Amino acid sequence: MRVKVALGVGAAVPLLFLVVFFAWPVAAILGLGLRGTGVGQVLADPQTWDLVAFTLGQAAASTAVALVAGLPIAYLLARCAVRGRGLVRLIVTIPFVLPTLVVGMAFRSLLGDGGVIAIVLANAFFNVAVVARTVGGLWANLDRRAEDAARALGASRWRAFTSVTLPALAPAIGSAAAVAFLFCATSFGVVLVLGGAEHRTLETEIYLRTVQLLDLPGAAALSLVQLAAVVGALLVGAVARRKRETALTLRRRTETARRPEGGEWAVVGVAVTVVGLLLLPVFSLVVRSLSTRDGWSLAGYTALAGDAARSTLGVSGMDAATNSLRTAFDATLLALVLGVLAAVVLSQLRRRQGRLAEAMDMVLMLPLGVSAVTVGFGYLVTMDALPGDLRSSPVLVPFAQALVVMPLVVRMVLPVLRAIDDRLRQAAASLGASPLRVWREVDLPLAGRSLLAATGFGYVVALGEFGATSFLAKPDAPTLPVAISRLISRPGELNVQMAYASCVLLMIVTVVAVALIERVRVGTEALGEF
Amino acid sequence: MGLRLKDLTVHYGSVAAVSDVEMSIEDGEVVALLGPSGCGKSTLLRAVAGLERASSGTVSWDGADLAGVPVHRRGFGLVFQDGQLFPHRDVAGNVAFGLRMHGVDRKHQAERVAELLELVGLPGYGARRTTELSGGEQQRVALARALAPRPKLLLLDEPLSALDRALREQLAMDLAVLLRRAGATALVVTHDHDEAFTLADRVALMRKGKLVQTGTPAEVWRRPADAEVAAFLGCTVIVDGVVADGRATSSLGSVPAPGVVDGPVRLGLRASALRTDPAGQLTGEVLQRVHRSDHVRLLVRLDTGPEVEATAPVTAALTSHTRFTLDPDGIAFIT
Amino acid sequence: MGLRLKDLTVHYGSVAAVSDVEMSIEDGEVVALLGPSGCGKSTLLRAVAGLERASSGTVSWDGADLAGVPVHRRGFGLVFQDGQLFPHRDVAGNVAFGLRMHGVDRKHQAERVAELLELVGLPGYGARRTTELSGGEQQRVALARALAPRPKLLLLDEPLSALDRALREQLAMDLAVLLRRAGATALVVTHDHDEAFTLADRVALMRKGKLVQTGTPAEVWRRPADAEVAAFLGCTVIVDGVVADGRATSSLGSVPAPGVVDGPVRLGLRASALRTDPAGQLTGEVLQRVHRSDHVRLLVRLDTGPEVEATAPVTAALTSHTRFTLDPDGIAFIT
Amino acid sequence: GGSGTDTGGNKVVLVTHNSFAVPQQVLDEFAKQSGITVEVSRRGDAGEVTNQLVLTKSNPLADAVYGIDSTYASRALAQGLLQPYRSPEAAKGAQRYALPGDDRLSAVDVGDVCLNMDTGFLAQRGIPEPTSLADLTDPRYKDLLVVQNPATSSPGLAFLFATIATFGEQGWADYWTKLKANGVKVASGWEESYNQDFSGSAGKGPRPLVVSYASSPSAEIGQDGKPRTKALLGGCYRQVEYAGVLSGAKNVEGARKVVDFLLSEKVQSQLAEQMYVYPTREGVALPQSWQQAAPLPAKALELPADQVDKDRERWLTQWRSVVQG
Ligand SMILES: Nc1ncnc2c1ncn2[C@@H]1O[C@H](COP(=O)(O)OP(=O)(O)OP(=O)(O)O)[C@@H](O)[C@H]1O
Ligand SMILES: Nc1ncnc2c1ncn2[C@@H]1O[C@H](COP(=O)(O)OP(=O)(O)OP(=O)(O)O)[C@@H](O)[C@H]1O
Ligand SMILES: Cc1ncc(C[n+]2csc(CCO)c2C)c(N)n1
Ligand SMILES: [Mg+2]
Ligand SMILES: [Mg+2]
Repeated sequence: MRVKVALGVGAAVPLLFLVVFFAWPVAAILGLGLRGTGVGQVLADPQTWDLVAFTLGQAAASTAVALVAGLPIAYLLARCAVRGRGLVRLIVTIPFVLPTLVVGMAFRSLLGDGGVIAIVLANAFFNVAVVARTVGGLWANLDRRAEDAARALGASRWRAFTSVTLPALAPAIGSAAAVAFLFCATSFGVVLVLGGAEHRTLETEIYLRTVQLLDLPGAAALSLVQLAAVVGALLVGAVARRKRETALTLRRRTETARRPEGGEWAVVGVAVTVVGLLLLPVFSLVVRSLSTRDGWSLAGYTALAGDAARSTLGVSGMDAATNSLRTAFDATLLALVLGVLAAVVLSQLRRRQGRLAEAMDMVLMLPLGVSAVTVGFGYLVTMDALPGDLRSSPVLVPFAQALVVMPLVVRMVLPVLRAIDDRLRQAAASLGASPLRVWREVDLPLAGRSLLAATGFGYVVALGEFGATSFLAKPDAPTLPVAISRLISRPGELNVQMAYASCVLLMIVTVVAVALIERVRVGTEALGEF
Repeated sequence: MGLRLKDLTVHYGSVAAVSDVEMSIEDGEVVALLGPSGCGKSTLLRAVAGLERASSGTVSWDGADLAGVPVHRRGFGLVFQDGQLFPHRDVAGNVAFGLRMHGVDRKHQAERVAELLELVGLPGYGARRTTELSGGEQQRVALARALAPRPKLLLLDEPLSALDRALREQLAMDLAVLLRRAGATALVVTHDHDEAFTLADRVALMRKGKLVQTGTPAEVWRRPADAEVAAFLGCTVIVDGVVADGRATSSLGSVPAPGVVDGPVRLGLRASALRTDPAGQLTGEVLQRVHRSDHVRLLVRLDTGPEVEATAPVTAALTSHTRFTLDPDGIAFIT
Repeated sequence: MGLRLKDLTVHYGSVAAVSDVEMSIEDGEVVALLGPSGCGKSTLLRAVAGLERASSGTVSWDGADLAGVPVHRRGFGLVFQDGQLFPHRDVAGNVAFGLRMHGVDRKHQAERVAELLELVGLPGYGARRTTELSGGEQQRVALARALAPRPKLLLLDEPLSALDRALREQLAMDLAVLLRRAGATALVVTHDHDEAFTLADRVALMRKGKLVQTGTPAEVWRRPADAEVAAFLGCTVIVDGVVADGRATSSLGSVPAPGVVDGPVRLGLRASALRTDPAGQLTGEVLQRVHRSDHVRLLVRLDTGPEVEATAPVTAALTSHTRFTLDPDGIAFIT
Repeated sequence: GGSGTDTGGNKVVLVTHNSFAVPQQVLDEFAKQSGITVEVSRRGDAGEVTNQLVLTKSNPLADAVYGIDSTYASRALAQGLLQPYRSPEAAKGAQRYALPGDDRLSAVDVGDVCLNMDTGFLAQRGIPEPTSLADLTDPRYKDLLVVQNPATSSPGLAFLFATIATFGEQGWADYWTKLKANGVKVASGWEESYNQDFSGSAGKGPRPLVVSYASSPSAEIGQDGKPRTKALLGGCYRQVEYAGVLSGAKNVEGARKVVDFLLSEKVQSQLAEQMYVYPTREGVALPQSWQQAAPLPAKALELPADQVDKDRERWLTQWRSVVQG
């Protein structure tokens, strides 16, 4: 009984958070739109469906590219005992933190003028990490012997991979694909920069209609279409996941990772190539930050550290970095608390009410699939009803960031919690541990590793968050992404140098933060996704 | 007083995994719960531990109903087939776990841990990581962990079945001694009759959720309640017979049947009931032979008709037609 | 011709898991690889399968070195302890897997699948999901899957050890018959000597990466290569003796020792070497008794000094001081 | 709490756009002298600011607004976002830019959107500098111009208005058809067109002609002290940014003081340096570099605010079909 009450309370907190800071604002803004005329008109317009087709098409293509590029890296991370694996893990995380505007510009200069291919590649660039970490997490824990059995039955390495390993990985691949698809389907900056005036997606169109035209009915119609697409993608992911989380047995990584041999080196080669390609835009940013019209220069960096930045931004680059670190910390902490609560509830619910758990799981993911603009404008028409009129309050920044981070935390922690043998908890209970104590003594330490991974990854996402932050951050305390956007929107060489230097600073901060977080070792191996 | 189950029934959905079980375990007694896979042994154990809710009936300890008492307040120790040691704690940390939960101070924790590691034959193993232990060692640590807080009742769910054959036999003996020495009251689930007999004072036989027989190992072995129990306990062939004057007579001959009431009886024959013997009364054709470690097991068609199993020494030279004698130790009586 | 291992060594890092193994398996022969946990049995098997690279030495089949032949071209079937069935395929899909890989057409696939399911006693199970099978059924499907492409050699890594005692015994017998019927050449890894003896024509004993003895079950059982092998095969006590005129004499008395050369010998005593016998020559004090299913096992201090194990019938009435006789079937000779 | 010290709750919340940049020191001085703490709330570009104010009309986000520009002024006024206030400071020049017949919005700054050109690039190739928007359809300027998508960029929108103002309702679409034939490149935002495509900026892109601001050349002064770029002063579209007191402001008095403050010498003299726009106040000295490289065009194009509000969507749709169709 008391367990049920505790579960109820545990579920209520994250759900209440979602309702207040997500569902309510979104519903309010959609409600405003749906009250107007023009919804039907937008839905009847064939252009709308072209838009839908392009949005889904580019997202599907991007997801496919991310999968193809991410799987070799997942293999490298999960199965190959080679030096530098940790470094690869770090490198694939870097893209996640880069502002989409800057990445868009980097791809624009690398690939000529953008276009569909550039959009797809840039979207994929962001999401290789999602695939590599999600799939790698499961792969590292798959029993090698199923493959061995297939090999002995006459399957070549490749055939064994496609006929045995790939199906076994399907849940993780489905899960990664769903998340990546969400990111790509709601991709904004990339499509804007690389799409020029030609390519538009639901997201850019919703932005345009909401922000420029104040066409709320049109925006609401498109948002509903987007929501439907997102729910569809989530359903696919959920179905794919359903099989897995039971089948998991924790295996030690030493049993599964080995030195590659023969054809396996080719895959390692592909993985290294992909990592190299991921680094290309990164390097181009570094180079850009160091070059001026008149040759190499550290001017951007020195200006960022000094008064030049202060006069444009009100703060120095270091202050902006500090602001970033601090807000991201708050957001990550909040997201961890909420996400872990949700994950615990979900892991417990599943034994009893599978459907309910799946529904809740899906609801938790929705924030990834709804426009930041929709949420932001929703805040405007709702948050004044809360005590203290939160509409202009900087506390909304970590709240909004947490909205994006929380689903990721759930995705990473949940599989591990589900993989913990329930009998371990029962043993603890029989030794006198109350349910709460069981959680502290068993679940927490065992999920610790993935919790750390979630912390690292969530922190990166919060560091890189721009949409909500630019909307809500206090002007005298810009975060690095906000600072970058301000700097890049001004003429003058020094401003541009400072913008690129800020990007490099952001990458460094990210790498250091993630490396530190992931360095902390807890007894068990990571089984988490991402 | 100890444990008493009254009319205990546990449902999974609409299926009754345990139905109407009546049973009691006295203080200091070790009872083995024996039965085929899926018959509800674990469920019964879990219901006693408080991990499964009874649909009806009661579990009581020393007369007090345990219905409202949660797992962690029952004070029953639990050991699983595969130990389920906490992987993030070392051996001492595992053994001390229950003591910590009960607020025992560090000094006494350390003493008790040392005492228990001694008891299970792993002195000085405290600082080892559990992943570095062999399966048998892990099981012994699990046992020490369960014993540490001096549980009123120890619940063991196939404590040995994950182990190697040799180790399992060894550990069964050790465990039997250890339970006696610790004066533990225990309920042991197993599907290995040798293990049940080694460990327990009393054996309870389960089938399809119901208790079909309880008794001492010898009673159960010699006098199974019905043909199915007999088959479960290794009787491969059942023949009809009649008891008179303390002897049972059947088509295979006559054997002493002490304590069996006069009248019709069914005889359950184990492989050891028929042994090769040059002076034997029975003859038969050897259809098949497989080596066991210390004997050869034969499939024989007796000239009188039935196909039965028989044993021969490893050294025996067998002709295709061989003589056999009945060994009363290999025969069970079903009345 | 069959399989031949020459000087086979396999390293993990700097540790040799298998060192300098010489071994051969003739066509149609079943060899059991027996040894304690961690001795390198699985590694040896994996090296034969091509899953592990030999550091030195060769694996050859019918005289042809297999070094350059990848796993899937060797045509060796593989069965693991836990089946490792493909969870995303049904039973038929699992059994047909190897046939598909070899490009067998659908019709012939279906025929062969039906034939094999019949062989392993699971006719009509083709459409079942593997997750719905019991452990024993899963193992049989794994076996059918491995047999389907008619492998030249079947490699079985503890094929039965995940199963229940009763099932394991039953399946060991079935498997023995099945391997003979399929005319399979097989290498079976196990750490259960009963199983090894049941299944194999020849037993190879491994210890710490090395092969210490090979021979028929009876040879290995009766004449272990050294005291450690004897201990592994159940001899709990070893006493010195002397053989003369086909009899071995020790402090415990004299027993026939056919085929053992004259001279000093060590006798390995299993529990069955000493039996209660009112007419026995030996006397001792019973220290401890545990029930086994069809006998009672005793720990006895003989009046002549040593502590040994002994067996008594379940029905035996034991006084604390009892007479025993030596049973030659329970004794191994180490020369 | 807002920025600076808290002075007994006399606080004014000022909603503004992302480009707002008044040095903290200036704000602090204002607080010391007037007792008013200005809490700045940046909410996107001019469009976003306006639309957010529309959505929150019934319970305003702030007391004052700065950043509604001429494109959105009509919507703001029609929606009744603002209350009348004519600042005494407006008389000192700002009045020149006021909307006719309106006493609610005070013009704070002027930012003219003009064609920028890389003079060195053109000279090097022997291409004459264009002198009017009409020149841009000349094959000599084939593939040399980059503009912004008017749907996603405010200078882009201003440039569209400039073409409409120049060529009229009948002629502008035709003009764009010719621009397209002449290889105009359309970027989404100012950032990438100016920083990447334009040859006169740090990015050293391939195109010497870009839509930007009249003030931009002041930021592109080479080591020789000479500007690399220059604005085509004929054909600029004038964007005036306004401030005003919001209807329903909680601190009307304070809000009025803030509008006065924005029009004051102190702030007006910062505008050029900080926000790359021209002050509306007369007699405020422009920085040296501006005097040299970025004079304010004497005359600029404008469209009536209510027409902009009425026709903008139609124009955008039409533009899209011309340029993308
Ligand atoms: N959580 C559950 N939900 C539904 N049915 C269950 C559950 N656990 C067990 N059962 C079913 O209840 C019956 C009894 O299961 P139980 O685990 O008690 O058997 P057991 O005797 O312990 O078997 P084994 O020897 O295989 O461990 C079985 O038919 C089993 O399938
Ligand atoms: N992948 C590996 N990497 C490093 N060491 C290994 C690996 N696999 C096995 N070993 C080590 O090699 C030795 C032999 O292992 P192997 O699995 O062959 O033993 P085994 O005889 O099959 O044991 P068991 O009966 O427990 O299965 C052991 O010490 C083991 O720890
Ligand atoms: C197309 C696409 N764009 C950006 C990201 C990276 N990303 C995902 S969440 C997040 C933080 C806030 O939204 C960031 C930066 C991505 N994965 N896919
Ligand atoms: Mg069970
Ligand atoms: Mg092994």
